[in-house]
Amino acid sequence: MIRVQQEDFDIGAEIARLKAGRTDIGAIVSFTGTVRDRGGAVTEMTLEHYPGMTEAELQRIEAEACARWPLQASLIVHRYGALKPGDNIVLVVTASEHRDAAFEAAKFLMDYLKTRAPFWKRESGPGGTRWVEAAESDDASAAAWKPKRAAE
Amino acid sequence: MIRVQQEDFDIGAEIARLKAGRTDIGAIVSFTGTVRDRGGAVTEMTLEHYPGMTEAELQRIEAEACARWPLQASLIVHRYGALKPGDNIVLVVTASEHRDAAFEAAKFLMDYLKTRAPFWKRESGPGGTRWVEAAESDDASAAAWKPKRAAE
Amino acid sequence: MRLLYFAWVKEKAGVAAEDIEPPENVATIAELIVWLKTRGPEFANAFARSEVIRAAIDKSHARHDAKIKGAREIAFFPPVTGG
Amino acid sequence: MRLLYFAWVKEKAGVAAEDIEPPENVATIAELIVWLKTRGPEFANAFARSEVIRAAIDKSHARHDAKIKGAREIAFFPPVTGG
Repeated sequence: MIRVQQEDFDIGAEIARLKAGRTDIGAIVSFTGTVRDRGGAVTEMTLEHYPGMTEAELQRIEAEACARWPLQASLIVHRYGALKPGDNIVLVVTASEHRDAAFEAAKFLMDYLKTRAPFWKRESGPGGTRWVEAAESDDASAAAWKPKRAAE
Repeated sequence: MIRVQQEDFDIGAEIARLKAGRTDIGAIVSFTGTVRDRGGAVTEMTLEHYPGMTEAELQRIEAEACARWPLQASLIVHRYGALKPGDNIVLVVTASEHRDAAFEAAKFLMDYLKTRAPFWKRESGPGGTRWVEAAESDDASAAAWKPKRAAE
Repeated sequence: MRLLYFAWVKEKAGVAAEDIEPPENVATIAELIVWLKTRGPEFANAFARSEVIRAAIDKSHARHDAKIKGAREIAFFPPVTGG
Repeated sequence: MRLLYFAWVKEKAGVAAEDIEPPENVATIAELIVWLKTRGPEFANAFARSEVIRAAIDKSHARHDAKIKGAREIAFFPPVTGG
């Protein structure tokens, strides 16, 4: 399941909902991305996105993870709008019988989301306002999954 | 921080406590291990442990993770006693500025915990009661981290 | 054909969305960018480093050599930075 | 010297904890296991597959060739299965 929303999410409630009444799950991994103030350099972060494409892209990324790993449940929640340091940005949850699938799928979802989901961060602070630049390391992380995909 | 306890834990509350008031954290990974019923084969699981050594070993494992990755916070909670399918067994949480460190440290903590923390699972079901056998894959997962350790 | 602009591409171009009809000989995303740059200094500036501009056709990522024929919505934006 | 047994080692040996004084010539975990097996059929059974038995000296994992001199507490147990 995927959700794009302005409001905050409750990690515990999301995980609880995902495993409610289930006795077949053995491993649940969650990733939460939060706004860093970088030692005071950031006082506000605004997330712009491309409504419609964002949802479509997150669904494609989730479907790709489900095709690669035996997931029993998965969730992506991504916020947009104005955020403060410490605020939640993104939540990814994966559930599987075994921990390796849950860990790998969660990392994959984040790596792909970072390079494919149409979000753009703008940071404000004492030094002014700037658009965050994409990290080359994110491209490398996403590309590292490619060989597996081709091998399938 | 490590805790060994009979009672359940609240994943959301644990993560919230760990990041309370902090604006330097960028990534939080949690792993939750839960009791699987394996299609009805398991109706109860009892976790025995070695009081004293369990706490010491979990602290050693956590210290090792903190020495390997730049973690801003970490938590291991492990339950013992009688559990039912669907119940939580273990919680690992790692926080770092960047996601790779948080993901890797969480996986490391689980891999090491699985092969070093003195817990033993006994499963009961329609087929009787048996001690769970250690998985060779767990030894392999833990051993896979060794080269890094030696290189340091 | 609807064009959308996001993040600093939008800020530099000074427009978020518009309906346009490019000339017949504009067949790909790359050619569309070349044509857009002729529309004024804001567009020339927004697309100056065209190699870093990402595009989507009908809400799917598209390469610069992708054909635009039949596209209803084309979006231009910087490399994404979510997550 | 206090000995502790856990999981199926405890069940087979029929004892959870005991204080013992092994002979002087018992210097390592491996030698302690050999000596324990002579103490009766329950111990012979519990330590039959001695290669799978894990040990800890004073709450730290110890190999079978570890010296036991000075140890206050030695524990025997199957490979761990927590997590």
